[in-house]
Amino acid sequence: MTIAIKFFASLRETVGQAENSLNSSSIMTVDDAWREATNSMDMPANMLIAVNMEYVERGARVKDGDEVAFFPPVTGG
Amino acid sequence: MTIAIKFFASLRETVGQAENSLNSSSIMTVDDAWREATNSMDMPANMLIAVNMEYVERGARVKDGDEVAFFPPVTGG
Amino acid sequence: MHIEILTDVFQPWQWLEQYESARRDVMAGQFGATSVFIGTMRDFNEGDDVSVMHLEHYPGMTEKYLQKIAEEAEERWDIQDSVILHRVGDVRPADAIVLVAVWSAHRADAFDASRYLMEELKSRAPFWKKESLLEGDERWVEKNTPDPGAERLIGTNK
Amino acid sequence: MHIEILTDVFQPWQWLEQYESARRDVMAGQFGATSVFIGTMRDFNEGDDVSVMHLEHYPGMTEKYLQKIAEEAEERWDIQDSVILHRVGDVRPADAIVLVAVWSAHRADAFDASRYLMEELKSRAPFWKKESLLEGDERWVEKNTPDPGAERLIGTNK
Repeated sequence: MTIAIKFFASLRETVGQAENSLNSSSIMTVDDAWREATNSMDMPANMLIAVNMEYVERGARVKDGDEVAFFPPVTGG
Repeated sequence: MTIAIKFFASLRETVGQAENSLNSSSIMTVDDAWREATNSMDMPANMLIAVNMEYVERGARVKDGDEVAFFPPVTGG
Repeated sequence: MHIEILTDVFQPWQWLEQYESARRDVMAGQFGATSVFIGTMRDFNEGDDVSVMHLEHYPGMTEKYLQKIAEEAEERWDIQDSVILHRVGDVRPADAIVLVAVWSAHRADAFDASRYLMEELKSRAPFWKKESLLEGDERWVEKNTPDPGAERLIGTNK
Repeated sequence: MHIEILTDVFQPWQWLEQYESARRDVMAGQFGATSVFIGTMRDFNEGDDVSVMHLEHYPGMTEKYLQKIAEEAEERWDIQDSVILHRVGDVRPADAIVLVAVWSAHRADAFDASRYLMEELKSRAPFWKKESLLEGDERWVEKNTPDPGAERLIGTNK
């Protein structure tokens, strides 16, 4: 299965990548996707996560074709 | 002593006068000025009163040279 | 602080653009938040079509109270500038009646102060409205209804 | 309802004038209250001079969340129209960053809904700011501070 991964803002710089595409049958949750994409870096405590552009918690399930995004607290406005 | 009296908006129409000048030594309070100016009409319950362009209650004292205004609830904005 | 009673139609957005342009040297880059409220004449009220509204005021006392209200807001909130414009005379549907604007470093101050200005203006500034209905009748607007959301902002400066 | 992400400098007052003109046929005489909030770039932040701010966003999710927030406001308040504009790209001091506008019959709805839009935008819409300081350093803005006055408006639609 294929999962598209995106990183934004300071997190993109910390992780050192803007996007990624994971092909792995062992990814069940957002947590798994994070570990696979970052080589098991520690998850920042205040990080926000979206699956298919909807906010989710880190334990959320992912499925084939999903887009999973990781980013720091938002600072628009 | 001389007291300038003003009436505004619907109250001006009810009382039938826009302004008046009272010359009487017996005017001590806003109440007295109202009676003198309106020939003792009933005071509308929700009427507002200003002496020298500051809101006051109906028992407020008036003195020579004061401007006393009577008007209905304000409806600006 | 700018307080003005206007006898003619004004365009709120044009007015604001000109005001900000004129103040660019002192204001630009200083404020982060601008909150603006505009009250506009509707062509209906209480189920009737209104063709003209006649706005009367108490010259002298109006300016005095608008000034007082704006000073209260400047004392209470962290404000860089504030504006109150209010029409008098004959106002027609879609014409602006009132404009309130507050410039501040932070959004909470701008929102609170502009709402405070509107609420106090509506309860204390001596303006009165008389509506001319399309059918020809005239009637005085009897009172302004308070804004429940402004309750926490008022009552301390009366 | 109009939601737009802008990549270039915009003039809030000109934008509003053009928008209202274009909608004159459907809107004129219908609304009594307009509440507008504008967030503008300051030339300082946390004690430092800022020369440029780089505004990044998550294309697709940004529009989706702005739309969601505007729909929530329309469900909750009696609103005739609403607008959210937000800049991305390089923003300079005195440039507008965000514009929120709400047209309503009554002032309470206009004030509440515009403040709600701003608060939700600041806590949920995926935008991020990076500041370039005058001395040459760059730094990410770490988080937005909530507006305590908006507390009673939020939390029910999360």
